[in-house]
Amino acid sequence: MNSSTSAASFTRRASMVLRSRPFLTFATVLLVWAVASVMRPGFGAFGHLRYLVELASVIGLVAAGQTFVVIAGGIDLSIAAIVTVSAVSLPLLSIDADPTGLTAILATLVMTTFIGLGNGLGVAYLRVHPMIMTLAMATFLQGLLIIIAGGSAISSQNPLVAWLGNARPAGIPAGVFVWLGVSALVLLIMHATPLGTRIYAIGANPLASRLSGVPLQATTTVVYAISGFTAGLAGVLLLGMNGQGYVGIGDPYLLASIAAVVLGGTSILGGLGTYAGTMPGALLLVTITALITVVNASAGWRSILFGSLVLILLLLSGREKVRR
Amino acid sequence: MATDAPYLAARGVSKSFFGNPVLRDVSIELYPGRIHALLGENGAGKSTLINLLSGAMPADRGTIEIDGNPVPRMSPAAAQAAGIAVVQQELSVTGSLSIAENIGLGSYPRRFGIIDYTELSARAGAAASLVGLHEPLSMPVGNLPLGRRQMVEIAKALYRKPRVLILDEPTSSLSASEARILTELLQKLKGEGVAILFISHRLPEVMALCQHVTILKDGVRTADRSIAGIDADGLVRLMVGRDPGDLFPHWTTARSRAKAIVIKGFSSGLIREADLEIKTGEVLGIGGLAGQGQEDLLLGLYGATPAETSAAEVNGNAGLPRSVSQANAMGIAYVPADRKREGLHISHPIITNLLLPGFARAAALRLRNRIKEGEIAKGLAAHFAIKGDLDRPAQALSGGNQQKVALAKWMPHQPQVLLLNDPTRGVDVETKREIYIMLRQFASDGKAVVLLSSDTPELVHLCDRVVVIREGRIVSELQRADLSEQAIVAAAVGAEPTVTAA
Amino acid sequence: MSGATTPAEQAAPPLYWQVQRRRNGDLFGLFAVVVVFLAAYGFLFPGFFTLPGFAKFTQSWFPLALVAMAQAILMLTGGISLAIGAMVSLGAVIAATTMAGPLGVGGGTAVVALAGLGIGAATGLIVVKLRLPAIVVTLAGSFIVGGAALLILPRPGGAVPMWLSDMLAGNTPVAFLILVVIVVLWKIYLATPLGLAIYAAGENPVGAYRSGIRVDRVLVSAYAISGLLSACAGLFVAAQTGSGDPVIGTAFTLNSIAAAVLGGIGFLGGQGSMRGALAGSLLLSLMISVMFFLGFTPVAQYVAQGLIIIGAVAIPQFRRKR
Amino acid sequence: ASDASAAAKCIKGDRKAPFTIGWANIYSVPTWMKQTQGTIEAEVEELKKQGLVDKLVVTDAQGDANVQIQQIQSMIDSDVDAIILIAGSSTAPARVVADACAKGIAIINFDSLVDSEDVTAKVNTDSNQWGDQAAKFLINAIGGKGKILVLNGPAGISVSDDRRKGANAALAANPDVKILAETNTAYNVAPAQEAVTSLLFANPEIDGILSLGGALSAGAILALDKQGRPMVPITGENARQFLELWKEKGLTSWATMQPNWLGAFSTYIAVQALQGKDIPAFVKVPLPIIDNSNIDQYLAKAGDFPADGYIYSPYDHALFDKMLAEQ
Ligand SMILES: Nc1ncnc2c1ncn2[C@@H]1O[C@H](COP(=O)(O)OP(=O)(O)OP(=O)(O)O)[C@@H](O)[C@H]1O
Ligand SMILES: Nc1ncnc2c1ncn2[C@@H]1O[C@H](COP(=O)(O)OP(=O)(O)OP(=O)(O)O)[C@@H](O)[C@H]1O
Ligand SMILES: [Mg+2]
Ligand SMILES: [Mg+2]
Repeated sequence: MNSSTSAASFTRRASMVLRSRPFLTFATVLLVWAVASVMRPGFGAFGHLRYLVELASVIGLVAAGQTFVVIAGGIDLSIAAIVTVSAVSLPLLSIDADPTGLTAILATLVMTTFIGLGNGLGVAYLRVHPMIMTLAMATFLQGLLIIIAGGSAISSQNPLVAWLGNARPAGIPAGVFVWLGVSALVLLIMHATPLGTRIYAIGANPLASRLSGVPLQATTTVVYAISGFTAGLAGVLLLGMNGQGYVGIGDPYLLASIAAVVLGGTSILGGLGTYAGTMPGALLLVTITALITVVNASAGWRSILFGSLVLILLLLSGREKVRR
Repeated sequence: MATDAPYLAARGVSKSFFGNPVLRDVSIELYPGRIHALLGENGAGKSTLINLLSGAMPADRGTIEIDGNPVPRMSPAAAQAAGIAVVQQELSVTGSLSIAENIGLGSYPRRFGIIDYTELSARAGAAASLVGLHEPLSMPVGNLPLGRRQMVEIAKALYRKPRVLILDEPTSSLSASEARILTELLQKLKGEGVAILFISHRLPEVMALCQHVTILKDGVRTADRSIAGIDADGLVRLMVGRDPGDLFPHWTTARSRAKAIVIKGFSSGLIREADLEIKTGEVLGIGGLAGQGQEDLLLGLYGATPAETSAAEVNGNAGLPRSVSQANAMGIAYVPADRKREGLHISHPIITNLLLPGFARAAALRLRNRIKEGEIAKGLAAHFAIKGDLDRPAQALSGGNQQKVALAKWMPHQPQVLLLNDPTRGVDVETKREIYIMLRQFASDGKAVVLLSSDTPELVHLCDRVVVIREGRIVSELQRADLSEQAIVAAAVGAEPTVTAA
Repeated sequence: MSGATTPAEQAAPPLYWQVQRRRNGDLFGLFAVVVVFLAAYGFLFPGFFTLPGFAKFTQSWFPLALVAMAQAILMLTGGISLAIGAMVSLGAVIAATTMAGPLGVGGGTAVVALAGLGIGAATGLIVVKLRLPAIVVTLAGSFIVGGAALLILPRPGGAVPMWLSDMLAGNTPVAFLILVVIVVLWKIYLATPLGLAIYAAGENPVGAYRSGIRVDRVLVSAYAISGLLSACAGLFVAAQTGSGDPVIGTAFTLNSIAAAVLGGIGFLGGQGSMRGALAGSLLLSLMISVMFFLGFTPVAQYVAQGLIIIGAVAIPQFRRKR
Repeated sequence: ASDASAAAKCIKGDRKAPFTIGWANIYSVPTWMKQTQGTIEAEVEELKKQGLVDKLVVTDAQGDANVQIQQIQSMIDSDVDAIILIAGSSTAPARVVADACAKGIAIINFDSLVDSEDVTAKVNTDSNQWGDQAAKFLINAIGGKGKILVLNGPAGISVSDDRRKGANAALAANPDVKILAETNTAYNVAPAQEAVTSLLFANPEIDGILSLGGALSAGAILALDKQGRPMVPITGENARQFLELWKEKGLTSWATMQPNWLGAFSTYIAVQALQGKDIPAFVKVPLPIIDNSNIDQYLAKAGDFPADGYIYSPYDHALFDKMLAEQ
């Protein structure tokens, strides 16, 4: 009604957004893109940026679950193994009767969700430290992989998986649509449902949450199950993008997911943060990786450059935190 | 004593946080052999002033002087070197270290660069016995109840043999007997020429102990005078800026015959075989020395710690709640004593704190309605007089307002039984008065209120009935007519009612 | 060596030992599991009780014990390091490129130690002064340090003098004795104001600061010591193998975290003790040998390993609950 | 079964058939390793039937060279007769291997070799030759001049370094072949595809890709295909996915292999050595070559191999004996 106050509140909100960690991280990504495009013309080509976003969508999916877990005060070290299990076992779960391939995808996602659920039960009910529980789960899954890996003598050509990994409806990779869809859902759960609030609450102060009636164990369990689900989805996408799953396909995603979460401003101690920061965090990571790839230097120097860039960009996007 | 310069002084200091002024042009002077009171409402800036005096934070403007000489860059280490010791309001003890290691922290005796445990044992032991801390010195502080940790904190200050001793609400978590030990100790130190600055919300204590008073209101010094010739009402007037009413409300009992909770043979934690009936419309007090199992009784009733009972009924349902969610569903709410650790999510906005019990029981994936949430929260804030922007983190609230949030958050759920664990700990008089009125209001609305309190006058003036717990057992039940501080203390220490001096 | 222990003993009388005894209390469950595994190992492989058998086993455990300590120190301060593995690699390649050259073993050891201390302290300064999250700083650090290792030695190679290998990784338990010395040194460090303050600074930094502790200094020292221990683990690995490998340390990062957490070191700082971390690393190491002698297939090894790790944490929990 | 009185190196003491064989694997989860283990197990079954072997003890170091040392030590402690080894590092197990040799245990080291002379035999293809032949094929395929990418395996690993060094001579001899960029990644599809995609955008003109092993070539083809770039000559290894893509996209390619049956061969050699046969210190296995002339033979058998696995050439004892005789 009152235009001057609404304008004032708009500027206040706008300045809040502009100084927020997610925005700063996003701005950093754009800055790096701009600088890199000037220095290496091919880098800024639409096709390349599109590919970077497509790659980021895999990290983004894995990091979605990781963001939930970290906000809830835990950490999931089984993510890499879950991604691999998903990509490797999907062909084994295919049913010939279903030509679309949807059932195989659903079966895989149900399986990885149950793996996550197992993590959650261990953390919530056995009270095993999340690091230990998820590390042990990763070890179990390695055992499982020995059994199932290489068992697929017949490569199953799942049309839906192939479509997810390769199609570009409206010029945009299908994986990016999956990521956007999941992101919308994640942001909705995180910020617009009681479940999201409970997750923040148990991460910030589990004891106070329990005394406020928050179902601590149930919420913890759900969080790890979500992480299993998103890691499974990332595995499906990776399978599609590479045409073939293999053991070790998920390995790069453990540290990447943690890095994306923390680069995006979520506190590793839990209770604070948002997936809105993790998204540009994931973009930042793939961008740095691509940048390092096109630099002509020895492996040692490239590694040093990568580490230094992460550190410098952390300083840029993390400046807000320093000021406090 | 005859030095003209104060041992420690602040001259015209100001401090603001994120642009909010918390102290404006405040001066204070601490002289040897004098106990100086610093009073003010929650959030008046007392702790902040102390932080400036002890070098924990730099002042924006103004100077800190030691023995009349301005100190350009005050730091905790510099303060220590000058013989200034602080008992912080926020405990600075480390749970995993032993009592002795905590007491000596920051100034260990050394030999060849290594902590001299023999010497430490002797000196920390001496400091500990000064405050009546008789637990083994090797015990980790994490194993001690809150009140005892506070004593460690005080011993830590004494260990440094300070010239200036600053105590920020040292008594708020102490039992009566511990508080008495402290009072005697401070008198003795005063006699030895130590300059003492004492903060408390318990005015009788202040009146009995202090000679001089500085009063802050909204970060501005409103009084700096001798305490002689002023009474408690006068102090309150200076603190709140208007005439105080009675601290305790007048009330008539609203107790009905209906039973809210009945337990028989109840055991939980330290509590053994307790039988108890709680009626609707009553305020039931729970008294006793600190750490006798009072808290376990509340937590057991609340389903937060495992409890066993031979028979139980809660609001008409048979059996005790087995989890917190069940207790909430049965209409029980609990407000913990330790606000920061158990009561609130201090890094989260006030509004989510207020609404958390609602989120805890709502369907997990139903969409939130921010507008409705805002209305509920605003209503609660108005009813409980919680001021300011509700989107700030709860951290930004003063202790008393935090306590109000911890209480208010249960109100939308109309609990029939309120379990309150020391709800006025560290709360200023005005807020106390508000809380007292609310408690009686709850009772007259037909709720059952269980009030665990370390502040005996509260039990005397607010309760329909008080049970006293000693060594995990209910040893005495006092009706309103029989209530007096002596009676409660006598029951608490196990003396015969006639032998009131314990 | 007795010269090194004297000061700790002087600090000893009753209070010191009482404090130590109480710190053992919490770890009873884990210690029991470790003892069971030690007994099982001794039963399955009687050669364990001979000097060479004992020497060989402790040599396998030694580097993991060091990195577990390195990680535990940081976790006690409320930090963490993902660069431990890279530091081990760096220590190994420095040792393998310097010791056979003009610097000799003494000079090489000094370079390794300086690199460990220096990089550790630099990491600490970045974390503390710039207030950046330790987990990402050390993740970035792992790439930088790992890259440096590759620059120094692009492929496995280099050499460590034979006599050093024979001494550290021969048939005598020198590695075990060194571990004992390191533990004693750690106890002495913990008996200094700077060392003990790790607990205070980790659990309650604000309180520690207000108690007059220079928290920044405590943290940076902890990072430096952690770097030193990891680099020394690398030196040992190089000696054990006779040469250097620029990626030899990779697996130590996660293993060090697992050992520390298994040993009861908390994530939030100030919780746990070094003996726990050592017991955790010992369990991880024992597990490998015991499963071998039980004849487990790889699949069974993976499953059993997961179960043992969970069990060692969960079972003591349940015991406490009773 | 004869007394093993030291025809071959290391073997000492009273070692009589049936033998206990230890298989010190570095990591049993990857498909190449699993296939290799399959050939070892099949070989052991056969040797069991002949009464030569009674037990196969398998360890898995989970990729950690330090754990592998501990496991080899345990094998020494339990006195196995022979140890078959893929080393987790070319240097790390050197000492423990020497210890095993001193204890009279036969050590047969294949695939990833350890820098130590104290082994009974090393069995491997020649990594230098691999790089050399790959480079020569590619240079030839692009007509002696053009711009190429070089895809290496992980940095800091001897095998990837040896293959790369092997390519040097041929590249130096053809100065018109310009290396645009090099990468180091794990021998896997996904990281190769990511790296090549970025390099494609940074380098508009590419004439060939020198890929030195694993599934890197498959990743490169996927990158070219997905970005709509024309196919260029690519070298590679016998990964099934690569061979299938090669055929599907109609490439001119060349592949060699690290045959999985090196495992079976090593087992066979171990038993031969234990039986007192003389074994050369280095058993050089010739590199089988796959090119457009014989790729169909390999693809015909594709169904027998895992989809993410390697299609290896056929083998039998006759081949083993022949290779041993040729040394
Ligand atoms: N922080 C804690 N410290 C000690 N014990 C705890 C803690 N949290 C839970 N417990 C124990 O765990 C058990 C289960 O707790 P409770 O059922 O109240 O959890 P909840 O949050 O309601 O779980 P759910 O998800 O099943 O609803 C209780 O016996 C309680 O003693
Ligand atoms: N670190 C901080 N950051 C932001 N605001 C702060 C900080 N410390 C204190 N404040 C604010 O400064 C004001 C004064 O706080 P202070 O702790 O000095 O009050 P107090 O008089 O000690 O109150 P109480 O009686 O509750 O202890 C309060 O409004 C508080 O919210
Ligand atoms: Mg205060
Ligand atoms: Mg207060």
